[in-house]
Amino acid sequence: EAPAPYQITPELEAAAKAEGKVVFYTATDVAVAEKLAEHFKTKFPGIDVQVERAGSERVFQRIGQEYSTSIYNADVIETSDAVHFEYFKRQGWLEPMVPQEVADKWPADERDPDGNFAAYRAHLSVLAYRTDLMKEADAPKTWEDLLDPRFKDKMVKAHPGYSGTVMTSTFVLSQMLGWDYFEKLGKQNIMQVQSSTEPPKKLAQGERALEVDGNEYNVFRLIDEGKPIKIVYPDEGTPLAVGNAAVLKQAPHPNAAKLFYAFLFSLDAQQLNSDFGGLRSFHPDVKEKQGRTPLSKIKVLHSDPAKLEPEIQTIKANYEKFFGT
Amino acid sequence: MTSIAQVQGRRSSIDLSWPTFALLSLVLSVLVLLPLFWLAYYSLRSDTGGGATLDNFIALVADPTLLRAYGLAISMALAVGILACLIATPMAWLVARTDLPARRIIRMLVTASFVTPPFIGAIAYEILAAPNSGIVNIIYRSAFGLDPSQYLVNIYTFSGLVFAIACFTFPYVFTLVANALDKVPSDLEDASSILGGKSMTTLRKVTIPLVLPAMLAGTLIAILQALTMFGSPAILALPAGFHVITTKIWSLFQFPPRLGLAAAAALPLLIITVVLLRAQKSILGRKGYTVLGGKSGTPRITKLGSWKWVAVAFVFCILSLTILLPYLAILKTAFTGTVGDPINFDTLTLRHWKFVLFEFSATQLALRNTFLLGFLTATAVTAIALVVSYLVIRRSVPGARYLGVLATAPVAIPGIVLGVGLFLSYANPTFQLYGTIWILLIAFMTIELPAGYQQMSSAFAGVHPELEEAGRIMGASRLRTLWDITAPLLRTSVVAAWCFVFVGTIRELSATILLTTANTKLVSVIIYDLNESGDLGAICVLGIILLVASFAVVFVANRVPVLGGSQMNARG
Amino acid sequence: MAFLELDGLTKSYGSLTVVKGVNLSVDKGKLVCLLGPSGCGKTTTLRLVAGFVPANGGEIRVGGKTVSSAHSTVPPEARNMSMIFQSYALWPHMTVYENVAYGLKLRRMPQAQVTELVRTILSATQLLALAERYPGELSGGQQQRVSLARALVIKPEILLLDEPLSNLDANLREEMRFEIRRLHDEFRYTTVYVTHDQAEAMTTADIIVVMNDGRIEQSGSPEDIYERPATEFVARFIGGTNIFSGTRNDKDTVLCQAGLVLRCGNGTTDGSSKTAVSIRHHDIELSTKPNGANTNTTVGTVTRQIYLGSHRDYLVSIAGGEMVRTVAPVNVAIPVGQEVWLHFPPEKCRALAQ
Amino acid sequence: MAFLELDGLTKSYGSLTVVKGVNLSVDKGKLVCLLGPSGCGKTTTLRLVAGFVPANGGEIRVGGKTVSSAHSTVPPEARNMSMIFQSYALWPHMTVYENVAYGLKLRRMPQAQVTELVRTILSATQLLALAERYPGELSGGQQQRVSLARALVIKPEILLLDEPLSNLDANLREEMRFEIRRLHDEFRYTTVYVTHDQAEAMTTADIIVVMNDGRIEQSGSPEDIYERPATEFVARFIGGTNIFSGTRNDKDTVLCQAGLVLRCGNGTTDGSSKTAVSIRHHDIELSTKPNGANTNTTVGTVTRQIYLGSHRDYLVSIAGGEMVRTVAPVNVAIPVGQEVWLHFPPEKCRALAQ
Ligand SMILES: Nc1ncnc2c1ncn2[C@@H]1O[C@H](COP(=O)(O)OP(=O)(O)OP(=O)(O)O)[C@@H](O)[C@H]1O
Ligand SMILES: Nc1ncnc2c1ncn2[C@@H]1O[C@H](COP(=O)(O)OP(=O)(O)OP(=O)(O)O)[C@@H](O)[C@H]1O
Ligand SMILES: [Mg+2]
Ligand SMILES: [Mg+2]
Repeated sequence: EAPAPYQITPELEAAAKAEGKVVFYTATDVAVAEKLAEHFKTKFPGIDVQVERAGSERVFQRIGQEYSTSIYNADVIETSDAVHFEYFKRQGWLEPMVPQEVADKWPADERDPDGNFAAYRAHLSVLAYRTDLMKEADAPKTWEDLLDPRFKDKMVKAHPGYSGTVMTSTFVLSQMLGWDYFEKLGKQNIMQVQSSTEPPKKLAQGERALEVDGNEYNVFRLIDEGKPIKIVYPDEGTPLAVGNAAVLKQAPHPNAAKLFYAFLFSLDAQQLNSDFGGLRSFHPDVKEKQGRTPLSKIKVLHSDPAKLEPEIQTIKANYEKFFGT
Repeated sequence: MTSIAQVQGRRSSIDLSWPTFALLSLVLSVLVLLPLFWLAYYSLRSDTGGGATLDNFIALVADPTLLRAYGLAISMALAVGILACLIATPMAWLVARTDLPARRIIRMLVTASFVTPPFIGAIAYEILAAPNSGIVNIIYRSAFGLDPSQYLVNIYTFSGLVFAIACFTFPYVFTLVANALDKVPSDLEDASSILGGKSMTTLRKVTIPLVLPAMLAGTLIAILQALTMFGSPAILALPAGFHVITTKIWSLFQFPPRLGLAAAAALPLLIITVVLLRAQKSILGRKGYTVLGGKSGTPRITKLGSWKWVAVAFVFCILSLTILLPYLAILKTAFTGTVGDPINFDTLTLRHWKFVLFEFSATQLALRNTFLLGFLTATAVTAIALVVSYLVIRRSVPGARYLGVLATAPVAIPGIVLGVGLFLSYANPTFQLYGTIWILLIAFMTIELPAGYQQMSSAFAGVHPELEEAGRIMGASRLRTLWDITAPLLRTSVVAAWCFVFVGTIRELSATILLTTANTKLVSVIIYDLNESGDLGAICVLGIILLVASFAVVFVANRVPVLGGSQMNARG
Repeated sequence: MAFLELDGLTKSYGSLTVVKGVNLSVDKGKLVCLLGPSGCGKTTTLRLVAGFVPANGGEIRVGGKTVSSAHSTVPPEARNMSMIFQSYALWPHMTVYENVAYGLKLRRMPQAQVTELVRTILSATQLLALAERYPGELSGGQQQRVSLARALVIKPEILLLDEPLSNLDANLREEMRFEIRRLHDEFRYTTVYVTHDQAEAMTTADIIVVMNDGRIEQSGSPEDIYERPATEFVARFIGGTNIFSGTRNDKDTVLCQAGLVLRCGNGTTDGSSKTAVSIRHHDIELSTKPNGANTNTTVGTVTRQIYLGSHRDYLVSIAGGEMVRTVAPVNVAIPVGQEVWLHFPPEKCRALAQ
Repeated sequence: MAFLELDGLTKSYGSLTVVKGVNLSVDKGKLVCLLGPSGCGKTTTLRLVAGFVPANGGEIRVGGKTVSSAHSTVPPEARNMSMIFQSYALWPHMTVYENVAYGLKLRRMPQAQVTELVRTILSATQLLALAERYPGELSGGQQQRVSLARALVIKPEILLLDEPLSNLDANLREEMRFEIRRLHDEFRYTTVYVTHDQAEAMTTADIIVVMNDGRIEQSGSPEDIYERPATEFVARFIGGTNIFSGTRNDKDTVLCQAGLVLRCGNGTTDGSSKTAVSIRHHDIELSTKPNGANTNTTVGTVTRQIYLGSHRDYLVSIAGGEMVRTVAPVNVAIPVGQEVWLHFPPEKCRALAQ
């Protein structure tokens, strides 16, 4: 049963200031995370935010290593892989707490019924292409289109072994389209990168013309910078990755953590995530930027982390079989 | 009797060699044997909980992806070794034994490419030779007006990977062969000429065979480096769609981690290393390579004549590939928006510098950690190597030989294997070292010990024991002699070894990647992290900082007068 | 009582015993030479005395005090000895002055006294002008002298020298031999000198100790060793001798090959019937005419004649194929191939146990 | 006509001229020794002959054909010479057999013939049993023999040796001297031998060439050089001599220090008034009684007497403080401090230009 919701009180702020610091392990793009930290610091001066950014799996691996050796560095954690939080919860590493904003505004299935974690962000794993390297007419419309020979040598893709987002999307797509789809996709000579933040950057560099998956928010940011990139939301649906956040039970700065955790779900932070980070938010008051397709207009493919977890080994094995890594 | 009084008047100091020996044996055993023990232990345990099992080893032979990773790693390593040898040998000969212009500068430049961490080199080559965005390919397409699907070179291939690694491992072969060529005395060659051997015959029959051990040793180092390298394959092999064994072991650490399999997968690397080291011995066999006899002339210099320009072109080409182009690419990327941008006033920006230096919160910590660890490791390893080689070379304690074996053993432990072993040893609750910089210090000390030991012991071999005995019979104790006589004589070697270890430490990635945490970030790891998220500009900025700082440290260490102002000689 | 005593001294490396129960007494102020072929254990004996290696058995006593035994070894730095090494072992990073002063500084002697003592010894060794040079800037002979000065300046009780001249060229070697002897006579340290050069030993030693295979073969004054070698090994090793093997005929005649009969004026007169006879090259009389005697004489052919300035070196092959080396004055020039008569004066023939 | 001729040979390194117009003729089959102090240009001359360094002036002719001149140099591999190096220069990665066979293989000789020739030379040098060893597994003397075998097997027209024995110990050096001479006599190559050891030169050479500072000081047979040195430098360098300086009195008497008058039986009889007189140690007559003569005689005191087995070495200080070294038979044992008379036989005193 979830604990009672809490608000940011002056006492909490004072206690947090006394601790002086909060350590945030995050899988969000480093620039966005650093921006968020800046914002927090202006809002609550005197509290330093140490941002530790790595891919979701690195964050997970690190926390696992640290906790198994009784090292307690992190206060607040966040990854884009929902499976992780099921695991943390099972291990009893999380400190249940519910910020008022979450209790009030969040849909029920986007937060843990026991209050251990809540969906801090969500993003789609999208198809996207360089408009200068590929005509709109030639661009793929569906997942099946990607098997067309004309896309051979042109695609870049992240790896489920290193990216929770891609793990999720591989899971839903394999359920929807079957593994033989990936087998065929594997023959298209795809450039393989690790994190789901990488394919958009490869597009920006012009190294490849089309990304098979990759974070929507990275693409948004590149479009904002003026890069000639366009997103495709395939007819079959676009996989959604939900990124949870939580406070650790052994947090070295418990009050700062509590404060920071509440801040993460504030409208300010969520709006910044959306505006600057291009992330999707479950906060109903967040306004999407002009020109972005609202979530409601997109067919979204949800996945169930509980079902995904036992499949991980199979997915990795199959993936390596078809893509070589 | 006055003389008796004199004898008694002297300080009679305790012989510290036994306690030192015991302490060092303990330290070295912990450094080397403990990780290996845990590696073996975990490899025999099931990942899914439960007791002893051979499943991990069965998986090792049954899992085709592991076998493929091994196959590719071995062929990559061999290819790198051969390529490095083919590039380095002629170049070493040209530099050491011909009247090629600017020979000193070329040697210095090659040393510079030795200081370049291979993963920076790999990233530089991504910038240069990625099939679409690579600068070389862009220039190629625009020069010939080709369409965007055409490219000249593709670094994301097996051969691309081999090339990128060879570019930054050939200095090992080069340095060893060039030094060996320096030492072949002219009269061995003169003896061949006077018996009727033409220049080329002499080169083929006498000179080259005499530097064969150096070639083999260098090639072997290149092979081992390639086999155990993590950074470059992680950057180049994954996009190319294959694993080598190090990246495969790395992937076994991803969620859900499979430690037992990782440990089992690491062991064959160890065995391969040992086999390679043995093979080298048996190839050399009974033949002698150390030159016998008394005073012999200086190396003789071949006049290149009209071949000079061909040689210059060859050397220039190699240096462009290994130094000029990568460094230019890194500089360009550090100062322009994105890789694809052309260079002009609009695209020039200090954005990446601003980001790295002021916005990216990990930078300062990582720089501090990196240099702190570099200093600590270099100092500790040099000190241990100094004392161990003293004990071994001077045979002052029976059994000292085994210390030498222990100090050399880590050569056979690839970085990633050591990373696994150290993680398993020290991440358990007894030590609680994980998450501190001490575990990294231990890792670096273990990795760098063989190089340091090798340098110090060859330096020791050059100090005649009678110099020390003369000190002792005059009335100085063993330690006093080491301090008054031996240490000053070894000064330049000590500095060289220190620099060598320092550079080796700050470029280390393979063990580091498994052992760093938030508070113990190193520059090499944040470069790797940034690469994961594709921030090439920031990487290049960090790369430049790392390089400049390394050069500065090496330069200063060699100029400080008390340390003896000598040139740094890479692995001798 | 002798000042330096080795008593049943034994040293083994693993299963190999290289010093086998050596007994030796050296009186204070004497110079003793250890002479012997390579590998006979000279250096090992010297290093035992210096304390660089521990003994496996026996004792070393200096002035009656045990410094080495199987149980304990006084370290070299506490022995108040000095040593001069074959390689000179000068410290290349110190000047001549610093090299020489090092031992004194270790003794915490006041600066002024150090300077004075060093100056004294440097002038005794004619090195004063070179005091500020580094060893690398000196010639071989000068380096050798620095090494002598360094060893002498600390006024050691015992001075040890391990083939100190073997790195010098012939002229310099001869000069330095006399120099060492002169300095010894001046300072009168008890000295142990290792060499494998007979001439060196003869020139410098009060007592020569001939070693063979870890044992002392004979010890005595240079004249003892040269003129009265006790064994064939010593006779051969000291050089300049011919050895004939034969069987004893009666008390003092030996029957050698091809009818040569040698009456021996000295040497072992008892013992087995197999006997060796030694006679020095320069004791043989060479002439182109027979001298009519029956014993101690033979005929041969000159097979090699070498002019050596002060004398000529002859190789004569005698009946039975044996070769005899002999020297003759420069004016006795006999061409190769000519027949010559050799006379072996009985008083110069020495019978040796075999 | 001489087989090997050096004609005004000159070699400079930068501004330093190290060989200064050397003229030398060597007949076929002769062994000539270049003798001289370190740095006098011996090695450079030899390397000029070998063709390793080009000449700056003059010519080298072999059998009348010019092989080196200021304008052109035939490369070493085309000269059909052999060389033995001070360091032996054996190839450590080849066995003894391979080392020796190398030169023959370069001549594309059939395998069978190579094997046979190598076997022949290896047995001549007593190396047959060691054919499969590597140089690192041989002793110094054996290495030296391999280097000899390797040089001889190709039957060179000219054999060059650069201090071939200087790395060996005294006993081995003496043995190898005779060995080299023996092999020379057997194979009769024209040989140029560089050394700075007088005894070595005396033992091996047909002709000795004494060099000093890039020039030939004197050349001639060993007897010429030893008994009739042309200059003080040669007399001193060959050794075993005393040199007195003085002024010429009349045609053949020289007035030396402290009233010593020496009549010289030979040497330079003309020239400046400052003259040196040389007399060999073993030519001086030593006695404890005055012999009554006025000239060529002096009195002195024994300051050192050393027993050397075959003779005694005396150092006598004469009036004026000069030291005279002389040798006497073993039986002439005069203690240090005693007064002695020295007689310098006029026929042994040689006046030298200074
Ligand atoms: N540290 C050692 N370990 C094993 N054997 C040794 C050691 N030192 C010397 N020996 C052996 O002991 C023997 C005697 O050696 P030592 O050096 O005393 O001979 P030496 O008489 O000085 O000879 P040389 O004239 O060649 O110097 C040799 O056979 C040598 O190989
Ligand atoms: N390559 C060179 N460059 C400059 N000077 C040289 C060179 N080779 C020799 N010399 C000089 O030439 C002089 C004669 O040298 P050389 O080697 O011929 O002497 P050497 O008579 O053989 O002496 P040693 O007995 O020491 O071998 C020396 O002063 C030497 O320093
Ligand atoms: Mg010895
Ligand atoms: Mg020379």
